[in-house]
Amino acid sequence: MRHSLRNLLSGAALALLAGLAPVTGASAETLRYATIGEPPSLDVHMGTATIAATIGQHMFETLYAFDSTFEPQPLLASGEQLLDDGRTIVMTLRQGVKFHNGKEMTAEDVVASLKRWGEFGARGKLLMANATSLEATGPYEVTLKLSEPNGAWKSMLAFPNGGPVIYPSEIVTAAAGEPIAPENYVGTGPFKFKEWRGNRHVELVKFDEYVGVDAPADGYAGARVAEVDAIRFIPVPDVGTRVSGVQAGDYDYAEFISGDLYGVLKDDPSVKIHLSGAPIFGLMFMNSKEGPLANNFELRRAIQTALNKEEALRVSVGEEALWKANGSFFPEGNIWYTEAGTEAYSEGNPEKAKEMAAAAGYDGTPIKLLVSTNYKTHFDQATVFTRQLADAGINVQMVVVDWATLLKKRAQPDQWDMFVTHHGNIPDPILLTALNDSYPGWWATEDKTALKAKFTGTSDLAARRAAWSELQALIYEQVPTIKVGDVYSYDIASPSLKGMGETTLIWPHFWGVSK
Amino acid sequence: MLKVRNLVVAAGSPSAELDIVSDVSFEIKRGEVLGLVGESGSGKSITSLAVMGLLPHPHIWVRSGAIELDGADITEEPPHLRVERGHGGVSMIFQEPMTSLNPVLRIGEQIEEAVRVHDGSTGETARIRARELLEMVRIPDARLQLNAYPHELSGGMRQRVMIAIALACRPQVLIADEPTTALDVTVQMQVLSLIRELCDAFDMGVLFITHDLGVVSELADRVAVMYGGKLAETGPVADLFRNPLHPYTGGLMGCVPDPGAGHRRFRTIPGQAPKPGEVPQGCKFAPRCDHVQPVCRSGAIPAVAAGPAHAAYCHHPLSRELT
Amino acid sequence: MTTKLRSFLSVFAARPVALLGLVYLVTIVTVALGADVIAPYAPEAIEPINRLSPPSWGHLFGTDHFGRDTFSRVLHGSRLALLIGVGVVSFALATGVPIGIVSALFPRLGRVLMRMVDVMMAFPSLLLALGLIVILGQSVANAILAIGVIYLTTTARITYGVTLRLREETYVEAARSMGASTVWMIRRHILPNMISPLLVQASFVFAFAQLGAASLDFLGLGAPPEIPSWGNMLAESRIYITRAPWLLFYPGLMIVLTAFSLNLVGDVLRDRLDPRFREMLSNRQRR
Amino acid sequence: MLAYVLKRTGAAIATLVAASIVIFIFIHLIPGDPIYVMLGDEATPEQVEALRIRLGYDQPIYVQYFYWAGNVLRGDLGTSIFFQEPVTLIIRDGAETSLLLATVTMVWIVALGVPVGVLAAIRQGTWIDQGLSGIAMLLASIPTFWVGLYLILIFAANLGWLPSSGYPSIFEEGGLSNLRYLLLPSLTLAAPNAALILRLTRASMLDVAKEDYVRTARSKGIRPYRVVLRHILRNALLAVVSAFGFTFAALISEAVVTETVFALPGIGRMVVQSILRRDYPVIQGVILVIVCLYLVINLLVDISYRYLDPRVDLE
Repeated sequence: MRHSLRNLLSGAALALLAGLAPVTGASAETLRYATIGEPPSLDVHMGTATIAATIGQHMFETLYAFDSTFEPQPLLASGEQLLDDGRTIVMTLRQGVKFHNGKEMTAEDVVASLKRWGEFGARGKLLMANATSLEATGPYEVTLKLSEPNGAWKSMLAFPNGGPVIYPSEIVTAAAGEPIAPENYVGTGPFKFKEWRGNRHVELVKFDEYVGVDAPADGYAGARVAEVDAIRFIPVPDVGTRVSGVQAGDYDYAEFISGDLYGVLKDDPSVKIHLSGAPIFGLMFMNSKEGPLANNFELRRAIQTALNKEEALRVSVGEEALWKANGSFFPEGNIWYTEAGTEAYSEGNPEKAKEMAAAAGYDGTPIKLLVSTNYKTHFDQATVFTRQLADAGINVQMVVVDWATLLKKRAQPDQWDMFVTHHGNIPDPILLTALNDSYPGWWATEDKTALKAKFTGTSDLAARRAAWSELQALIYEQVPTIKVGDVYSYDIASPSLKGMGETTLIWPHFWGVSK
Repeated sequence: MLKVRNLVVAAGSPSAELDIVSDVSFEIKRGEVLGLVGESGSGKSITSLAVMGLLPHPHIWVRSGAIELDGADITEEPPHLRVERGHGGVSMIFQEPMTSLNPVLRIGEQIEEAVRVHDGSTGETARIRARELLEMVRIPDARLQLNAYPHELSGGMRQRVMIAIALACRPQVLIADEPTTALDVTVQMQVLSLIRELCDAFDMGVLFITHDLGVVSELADRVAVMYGGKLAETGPVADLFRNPLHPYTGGLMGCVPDPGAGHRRFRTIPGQAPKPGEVPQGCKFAPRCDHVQPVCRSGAIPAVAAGPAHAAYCHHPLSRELT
Repeated sequence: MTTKLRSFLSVFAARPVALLGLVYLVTIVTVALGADVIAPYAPEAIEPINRLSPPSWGHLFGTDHFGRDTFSRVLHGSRLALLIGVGVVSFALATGVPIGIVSALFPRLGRVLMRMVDVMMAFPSLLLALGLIVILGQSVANAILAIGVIYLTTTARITYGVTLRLREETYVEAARSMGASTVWMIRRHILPNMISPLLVQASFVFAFAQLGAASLDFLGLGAPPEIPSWGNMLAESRIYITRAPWLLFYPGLMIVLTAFSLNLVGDVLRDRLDPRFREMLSNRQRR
Repeated sequence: MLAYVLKRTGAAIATLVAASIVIFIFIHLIPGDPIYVMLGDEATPEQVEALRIRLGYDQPIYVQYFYWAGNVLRGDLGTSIFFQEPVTLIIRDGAETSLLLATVTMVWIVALGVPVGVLAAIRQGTWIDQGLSGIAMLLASIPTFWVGLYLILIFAANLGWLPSSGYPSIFEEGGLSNLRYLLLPSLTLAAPNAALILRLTRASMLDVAKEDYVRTARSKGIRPYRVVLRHILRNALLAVVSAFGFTFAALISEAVVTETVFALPGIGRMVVQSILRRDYPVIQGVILVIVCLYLVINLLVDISYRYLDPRVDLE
């Protein structure tokens, strides 16, 4: 009797201790990833949100994937043949790949997915607009025919942001132009969808029947092995909270840490820094349709001349290791890197700008600069630019709105003259928003159209690079948009995570990672 | 029994204090009703609260003098200490029956609370005693009323409940501070006669505070008249009414409709009672007195006596029948 | 006038801390008026090389991530703090008082009006303010409006209660029976008696408006971010809490001191002017 | 009693209908368009139009209202545009955090505000009273997020005693120990509210202490602590209880700032984020629920007076 009482008491004490002990919440097998916000949808075809790509790549796979040198390698595909000068692409698929619902992936699924992507997807038209046919030419063979050769086809099929991930055919057919609902998040990746609880988390769990590529992991290519049982993506919008959360062990990984914390965090043993290998760059678009800037390239160049990008980058990013005042739209070392036109990139010369503006007939008309506070860097850069332009006698009025309002307003040409946004890393210049004639700003001069045709009309790399050089020079001449500079974001991780690379390529991935 | 000697009550802060009752002495014996009379602001209520040990500390306090009950000094003791030390012989009923009962507690609970403290009884015993007390103060359906809330009773009934609570404290002296002012005339008489009956039945002393000399003449055995925080005159009720010494007493009586006179004399005292702090030097009544002389305005006031128990503080008493 | 002022000040003499609060408020008003002269730098002057430098003789409160002088920005911020306070109080009084008086004097209309006030009170106040700002757009005027609406309801309720009581009071009844016009009654009897409770209410609304504005700023929906307000300074610098704690400390301190001083002064006024409204006020004050 | 509850419920429903119309109109006045947010950067005008028709946003606003109200009556608050999930589910998820946070905060408020207010009142005028009242006023003057940020800095980042942010459900792994995630947020939120309750309790105690019946109680010779507890506090709390109700209701929405600082998945932050995303159904649903909660609490407070104060007659 006494004995059992003692047992009971010690049991209760243990339970109490267990309850009070600072456990990290979930078991060691759940990896906790603190995200900056929530994805709008995880249907990768439809949106280009970074967060959707980050989460989505664990569930959904593309036919090709970039290796660590950004060269596309087969993933769901096993190889391809180019016929007819590159106008016909015959891709063979890996056999025995299972969807999360147990079904085997076949050419039918690939065709349905690529068709939906081509018709409704965020980035699909760039490739599929020129497609004359897309067919399953065998259970594991897909043939794509293009009217023109497209040198960027493989990069486009490998780029998972807004990219052609493969869903089961019945799901894509049913969804058509609407976003796929969470219960139909079925892919072929090493993790499968478990639940999405609004404001709380998205949880993926290990897919036991995953069939991967039989090759060492390299970048996004090669084998994808799920080492943890589950990954939880938890929205933590406050950066300070994300940092202290990793320091305290509440999260294993936290994305988008503010540049100003870099100096402190790089010496902090409780966190490990992962720099992004692919810079994001700020862009300030000009309205080519309406307003004082519409066709006044001289005034645009005056604005360009007034700006000192280094100041803007220093203020908005801070730590010098995290930014680079690079005028080229691609980082140095990238095959698309060129210095064409970049001498005008960051002159920061108010006197010269004043003269140029006067010569352009600028009469002090207020220039409306649309900017959102949802992105601190946007706002910081806009603040610096407004100040610099004021020094050059150019009257800029900031119109500060939230991001949703900005998206709506920028579609209306009479609402703005300039707006600030940013651009993610892309594998091919064709994906640059500025090259899209219908992107707000609506830059569609004859010069542009001619050069763009030259650029896309060939699959010869050297010819395409030359054309891109001219295009970049034209951007500095007609100034449809102004590049602010390269910003290298960084994430932090718990030092106990094993298997993470030193830098992330574009989006961090957690196959091959254990804790 | 209850003796108050040279009581001085001060108000304000220690740095700026002010005597609001000064040098008041009186005595109440068993079975005797002492009427304490004065206009509002004369210090009679403060005196009664001092006797009860209920002065609102720290704003008002007894500066000197003594209050003794059966020889024990209870001056500095609040009621709960008196109970603890066995001096709990004074209880009190207040002017406002409407607000003097706790609105959220049943009548029974409020009486039992007092019973428990003073009898040490609990539970059913306390409840029975509470019912007896209600019956004693002539409340019909006593058993039922125990469960009533104060707002369910009329003013007269509530004052009876207050008396029951006071009786529950088994008092030797009952202080009644203008207990009938707020009541209807008919109810007033019932309550007054109840108090007189209980005084006789329990052989209690009663300190009856009022501004109404008429009530005093009916009820009291002896009278003390206060003016400006001081005693003006004390004496047996018959002597005082027959032969008032202090001009103020005379004035008060002038305010009483005299049923004996052929015409209604209704004289008022000119002027107003002094506010504390504005009291004049010398006799405080001097500014309003018909008989005022220069000597009244300074120095100490002599006591004059017109019998063994009848005295006043005045330079120029109304009556020459002095001893 | 001087005797009135003296009696006003004498209230504070007994409460030295409240006197300090009053002195602080007078200082803030002076600073706000003279910010251009007193501030060593223009509040928007950027100096990226000197960003995030700690407090020094050159920059008393350090600099922010633009290299702007925090001291100068804090000084300029007092302008917006006062503007918001005065704006919110004026709005609440200008709308709440007429609604309250009219409701009390014309019971039929009053039932409808007070019902509407009830509906407004049922709305979560901060969310109501946020919603208004998103609808109207971000500007100082709209921030004032959004916070003012919250206190419109409390002011209307208080005015309603006071007017009802005054209306019952005999002298007002008497005035009415003598054929006095409603306007005369409002001007002669109701408004003068309303000053004390409204003055007290105003000082608290002023204080709570500071906190409300700071909350809106912090959520990024208050004063436009290019305006140096204390709340915006806090919102912008929260990520530097470890790196540059002074950025968070000084603007926060100013908010606390301002709200605290206003509360102290309001407390003294309340004790002095009308203890009856104590409960009413403390019951209804909500950010 | 029943008649009273029915009458009050009727009035509450009228308020709710009025509020729902106001909410609906307000929300549709918000500039910006959920469809742009949904479809992202590069949607074509045809896509936008198609989705607008599918969601019914092409209908006149009163048609949209009746459609929505009809669904609400059937217990269907609609589907989130952003999450593609029923609003009721989203609210249920957020409600756990919000209600628990409000409850824990309320415990702090009552546990700190009332006893300390009583202490200040019975020591009225002493340095204890002045000190406590001064601290209370200071706490009521500090912006909550400022307190929150410093609490995180001290207790989470520097000392590492408590989690800095987030809140896993108590129904998940960790169970009730997950409540520790709410410790700092609840303290942050409690500080100014406890200060208000403290001041109210103190003022109310002092008011009641002047009542005649307190003097009666003293005259009976009962002990001072009993006078305070049974006679003063009990009556003083009558004034405080209605403030408890208001405070609890206000905590749900006031928590927005605290939820943002501590990254808590509560309904307050849900509303703010939904406003930014123009997720109309979620905003409408959550605000409707909050208004409903406010009305229910109001009703409960009034009914509770029936039991607390015998003078109140509900008929």
